[in-house]
Amino acid sequence: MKKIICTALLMAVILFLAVAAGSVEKETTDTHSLSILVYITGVTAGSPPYTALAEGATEFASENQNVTVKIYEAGFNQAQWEEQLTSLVATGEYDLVLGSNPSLPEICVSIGKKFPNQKFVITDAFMEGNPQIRTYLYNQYEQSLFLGYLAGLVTTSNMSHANKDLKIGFIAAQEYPLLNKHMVPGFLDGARMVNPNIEVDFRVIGNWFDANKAADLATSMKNAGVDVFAAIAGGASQGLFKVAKEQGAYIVFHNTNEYKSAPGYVVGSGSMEQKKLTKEILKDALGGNIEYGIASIVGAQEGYLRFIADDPAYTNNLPDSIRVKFDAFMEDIYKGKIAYTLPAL
Amino acid sequence: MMHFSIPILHSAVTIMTPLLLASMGGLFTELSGMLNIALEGLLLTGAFFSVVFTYFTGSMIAGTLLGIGCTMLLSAILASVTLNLKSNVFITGLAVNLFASGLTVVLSFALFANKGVVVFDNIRPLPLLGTPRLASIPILGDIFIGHSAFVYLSWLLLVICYFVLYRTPFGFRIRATGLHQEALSSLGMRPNAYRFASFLISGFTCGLGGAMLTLNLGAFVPNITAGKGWIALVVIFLGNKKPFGLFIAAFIFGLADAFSNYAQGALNIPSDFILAIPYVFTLLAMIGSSIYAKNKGAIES
Amino acid sequence: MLENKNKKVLPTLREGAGSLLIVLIALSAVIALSLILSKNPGKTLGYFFLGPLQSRYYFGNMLNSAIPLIFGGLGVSLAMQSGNFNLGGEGQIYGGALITTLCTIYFAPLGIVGALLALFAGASTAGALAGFSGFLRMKWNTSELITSFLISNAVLLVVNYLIAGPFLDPSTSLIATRKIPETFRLSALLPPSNLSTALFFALVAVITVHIYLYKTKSGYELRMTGLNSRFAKYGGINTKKFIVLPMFLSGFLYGLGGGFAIYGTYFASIKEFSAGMGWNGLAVALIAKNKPSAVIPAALFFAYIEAGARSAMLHSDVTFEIAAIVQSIVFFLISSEVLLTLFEKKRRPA
Amino acid sequence: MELAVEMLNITKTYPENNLRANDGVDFVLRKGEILCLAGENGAGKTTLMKVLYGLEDHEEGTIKIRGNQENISSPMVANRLGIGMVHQHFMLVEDFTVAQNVLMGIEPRKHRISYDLKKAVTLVNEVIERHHFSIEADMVVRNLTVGQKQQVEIIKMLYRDVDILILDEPTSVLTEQEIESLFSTFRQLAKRGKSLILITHKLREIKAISDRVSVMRNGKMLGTYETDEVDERQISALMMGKSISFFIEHTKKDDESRPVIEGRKITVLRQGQERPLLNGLSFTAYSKEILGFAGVSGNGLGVLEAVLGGFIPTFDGKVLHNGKDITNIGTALLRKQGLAYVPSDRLHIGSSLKATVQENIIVGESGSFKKNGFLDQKRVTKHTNDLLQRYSAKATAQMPIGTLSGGNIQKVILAREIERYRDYIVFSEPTWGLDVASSQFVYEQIASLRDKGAAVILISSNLDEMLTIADRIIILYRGTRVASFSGDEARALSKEEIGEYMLGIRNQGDRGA
Repeated sequence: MKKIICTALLMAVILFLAVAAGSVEKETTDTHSLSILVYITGVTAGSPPYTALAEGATEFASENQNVTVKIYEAGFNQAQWEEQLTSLVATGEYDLVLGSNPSLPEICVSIGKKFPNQKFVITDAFMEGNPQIRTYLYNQYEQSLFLGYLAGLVTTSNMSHANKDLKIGFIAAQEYPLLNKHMVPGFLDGARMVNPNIEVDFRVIGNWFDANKAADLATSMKNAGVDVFAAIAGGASQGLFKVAKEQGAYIVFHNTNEYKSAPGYVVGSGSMEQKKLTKEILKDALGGNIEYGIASIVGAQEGYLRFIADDPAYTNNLPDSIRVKFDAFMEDIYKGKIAYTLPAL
Repeated sequence: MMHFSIPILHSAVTIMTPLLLASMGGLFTELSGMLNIALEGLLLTGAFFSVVFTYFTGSMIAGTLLGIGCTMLLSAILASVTLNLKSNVFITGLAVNLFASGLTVVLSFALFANKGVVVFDNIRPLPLLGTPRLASIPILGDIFIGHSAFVYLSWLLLVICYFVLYRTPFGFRIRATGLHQEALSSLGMRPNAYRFASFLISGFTCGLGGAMLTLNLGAFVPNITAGKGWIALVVIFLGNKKPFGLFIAAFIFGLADAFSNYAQGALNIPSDFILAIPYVFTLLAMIGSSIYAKNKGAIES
Repeated sequence: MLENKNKKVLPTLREGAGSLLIVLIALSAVIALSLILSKNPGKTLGYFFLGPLQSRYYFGNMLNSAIPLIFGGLGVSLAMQSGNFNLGGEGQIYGGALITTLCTIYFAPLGIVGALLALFAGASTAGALAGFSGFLRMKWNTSELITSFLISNAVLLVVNYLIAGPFLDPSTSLIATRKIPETFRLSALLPPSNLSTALFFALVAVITVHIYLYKTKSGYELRMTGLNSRFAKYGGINTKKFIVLPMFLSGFLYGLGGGFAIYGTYFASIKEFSAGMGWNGLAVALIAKNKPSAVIPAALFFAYIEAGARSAMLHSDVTFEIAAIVQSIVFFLISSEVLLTLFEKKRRPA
Repeated sequence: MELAVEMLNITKTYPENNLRANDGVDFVLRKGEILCLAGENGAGKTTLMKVLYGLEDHEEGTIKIRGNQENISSPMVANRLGIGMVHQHFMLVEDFTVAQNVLMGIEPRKHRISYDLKKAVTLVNEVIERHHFSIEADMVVRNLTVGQKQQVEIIKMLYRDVDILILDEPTSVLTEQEIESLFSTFRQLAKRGKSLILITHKLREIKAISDRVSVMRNGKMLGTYETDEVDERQISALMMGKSISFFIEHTKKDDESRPVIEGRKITVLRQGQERPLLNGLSFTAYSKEILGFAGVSGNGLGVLEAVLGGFIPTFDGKVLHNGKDITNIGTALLRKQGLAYVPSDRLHIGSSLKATVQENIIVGESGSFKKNGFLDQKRVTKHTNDLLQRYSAKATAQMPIGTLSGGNIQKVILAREIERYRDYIVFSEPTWGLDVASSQFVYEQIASLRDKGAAVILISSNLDEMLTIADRIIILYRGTRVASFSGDEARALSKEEIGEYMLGIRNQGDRGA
């Protein structure tokens, strides 16, 4: 009985405090400056697109005095994102929320209903028609396509760790629509432009952190004849680097320069120009030039996806014959000369 | 058959090693009468500190030893809270798991300003051991030769573990602690001293097992243990609380995991189902062994 | 009578003092961590302690995050009172929530009956998962602690597959099932926070479990089985039933927790939305020492620490994981008899 | 005369119940003597000895060993001073061998670290042979009889070369023959200069073995006497403050007696062992009769109890209740069919120590306290208080039963079981550990049940108890029925003769019951 009374009292006190505190609303910030929230749907470390997003925003803020940036790492639990972002938006401290994740626009729609003045710019996502949201979708099919083409060249080559099996590998932390519908098919399509008989061995770790499992998977795939790998695996990618270094296998990496992670084995790195895009977005935002409600797809032609060919590792790791073919292919990609149909998401 | 089963078996040996190490320490606590569910947290602690100290000292051996030291320190805290403050070992065990998962991230944030992956470039890969002559033994050589020192160390420790438990006064007293602690206390020995020692041993083997997980990669990833401590607990039960039972149980799990890794490439089944194989397989093994035990056991109540 | 009352009050006071000490130690841990880790400890601390109470929004969310903890805490308490361990809360919440979501969509034409059926179906599925562990223990004495954990791990993966595969809502880029119809969503209590009327259902669940355990024959038999199963068997209680039933009810409550999370907060089964809820429910039950009435303050305390850490992370420069450290310290202390007996010199022999 | 132990003005208070277990006790043990420390349950004997052995601390008083004042803070210290104690409950690891148990803590080593298991067996066998014990060092304790386990406990102390040996109720589970051989061991030990303290409340044993007897009551030492100079009546009077002897009237089975419980060729097997635990046991328990099952523990009494209680299944044979087959239907159904049963293990089976008294009272009967589907707490409390009063148990309904004394716990169990009895009731070791007054109370209850028409099955290894109240006695040896007597026949025999049946030396053949 005593306990119940105590509990009731405690709850009453907390309720009172809450109501009292809730009545003091925050005042809105000055409109001449720009306050940005970079909402990371995960953690920056080990995730190059997020790192680039955060760096781009911080650099922009250091270049412009009246811009402030708060980086918020939300962790991997999707279900908590909406709640967290709502609470951040609820502070009213941010003029603009910047994020990068396919599922963010949806969350922003429902948050936007509660806070109609809040603006969102989301990259790596696609949504049209919401007056609070501007999206940019990276053409990941395209990046996978050219990385796949390179993988195809390598697996059919006589490089020291390449074998006769027409097999390339793709290790993913978890399955999600963009991965299943753009990246893996793009990777395969690219490889088949080299040799239509190439197969992709696609395997899933189950989480973003079990690097040892990734290593075991990579070993198993190598035993199954895979000689070139791609990975979208977050921190668990470390396992793939280890296997490549120890057992000899090639890696083409998405989105970021990873030549140094397994020197001699990472034969190609794509680059997602997230930092560039971020700075451009913020420049527009500061100038008030963002058109909300619009969605664009950005790729190699627009300059937001790139293959990192200027790293010495690229030149050192690949024989001339392959580089000549691939450079020509990339030339066509940049010019938009390679024909493909973008699969629906 | 051979062409794919040998790599699976080879990989099973690697996968089972951290499980075997953690379960050996857990066996000591279990036999001393304490259910040690903190294995997961201890493994994680060992994983973090080993790689961090290897980075700072530049020596893998020094780093591993310091990492083991930190893990033993945590297990000593666990033991003293549990034994001296008479806390429920289940709660304190969960507390250690929670503490380890928080501490590793908080420290990596404080030390490296990074709470994701910490890659240590100066850490070389673990050397793989084995002489060509041994490796050339058909089948067995392919499966058991060419692993890192941790694997062979775990086998050596398993033999030591058996020897300590069944061939030394210390082992007899640890087992007596779990079986009938008054038998010790009435002769003037302190059962809690033996429990404390068991916790320290848990800390030692988990520190070593954790070190294997990160030194293997030269990097720390939060939550890199991915439930291995819990599986180690399952291994203890599945291994019927016998040292060599642990070996078989850990191998069963390693095999199931290695098979699931293989099966993802070979079978056209959704990956989630295949990832569930080790759990389902272990569950079936648990049920099987308990049916066996029940049929074997005395009717007497 | 008066003497009797004194006897009851004194231990309560002592226990209260013990709890106060634990809270004080936990608070000093927060202060210490902030001083070490934060460049601006004052600000960090301010947000840690007052953040959750700062606005209706934060406060509502804190209460909301306590709801699944209450259900989970009740579930674990029930199992533990009967002498069983349920380590499978993670899978049970997740599985229960998925079944509830799917059934709600499927039964939508039935109206409120459909909603009740869906909740029941989801909770029963979760109950069956836990009950199966109980069955294994009853039949072959397989450790339910281990099997419930293993089953849960397998179920998590299967549910992941179902959400991302056959039941994926193609119209959204979230990895989630379709949302339940608007009419079935519980109304919000403290908008814009996530708090919904699910809170009342949680309170009803606490009262129901309390009454069941302490005021009914079945609850009495369950507790007797847990306190001493040989005695219970000797007394003519069907102890086998009280291996399976409490595990089932435990899973059932976890499943209800999942169901109400869908009805009140998420409206769809989002991939891995329930990660951590099962473990936290277990933690709450342990703090509450398996007493249903104590589950509420325990869940609130747990939710408060998490909300505080989140608030400190949002507004200051510490990471969220300090919550885990503080919670673990509370854990370390909560069950130590010594703290309770600091205030009573004389101790009973074990 | 040389003194082995002097304890002066020892005072020890248990804080939890503020009980002064020892109140200014003086105690002296001479070298080479056998001294019985006598007193009823709760007189403070065991506490005094635990103080001497370092298991309990004490607030006041001094202890001198062989004339030197010592601070005995732990059993380790006591061992070093040559004091050993054999506890009433065995402190043995069942899975270990005799040698491993005996040498716990002082194991012989090989190469300094490993346990020399062979040498351990040799060392312990030497001691066993020297003292003519009937066990071997490499036997696993689990497979030993109670008497043999007792020997292991004593060997443990002898090996440690103690010269002051404390034994807490050493004979409580032994047969006459085993007691006799134990006593001859004691005499030999005393002859070699060892000093022995026997805690006991059995008058006959005091007379048989001791040189002197110290009597305690209510935490106080009443005095120490040369055994030759006092008779049993005097000791008894000192122990109890008043003289009590059991008096139970025996009635002849009359024509109205009818069979209630029948056992037909009950056989219980243990897997992996050839010898059955119960071997074709047949019996009939009639109404208005107390049917006793006697035997040395380990010979099937416990198994019979478990079969009647529904805890273990039979392999073969039948149990009938009023002609209806109730074989292997399980405890819950047996309870429904009318089983009332006071188990031997009252702390682990007969009661739930953490539960309240009233929760203990209503077990199995909770269904009859329902109101609107809920338990009617008020009625439960009232019923409990009623019973507590009628059975004069010192307790309240709401307190955990674990806080009660052993006698009061047994009263609560008796109250519950007698209250629910319909036509038969099973008592197993009903007075184990109880003092004389409580035992008398139990016997009266049993007799009055019999007089009301109950079929009473009494399972007991206490031969005195059997002879006091049983109307008919069946003796079990190795799970087989070896003899049966009417109560009068049995009382006409000497205890030694009955003991020979219990030890399997004599066998009546099957005479039918």
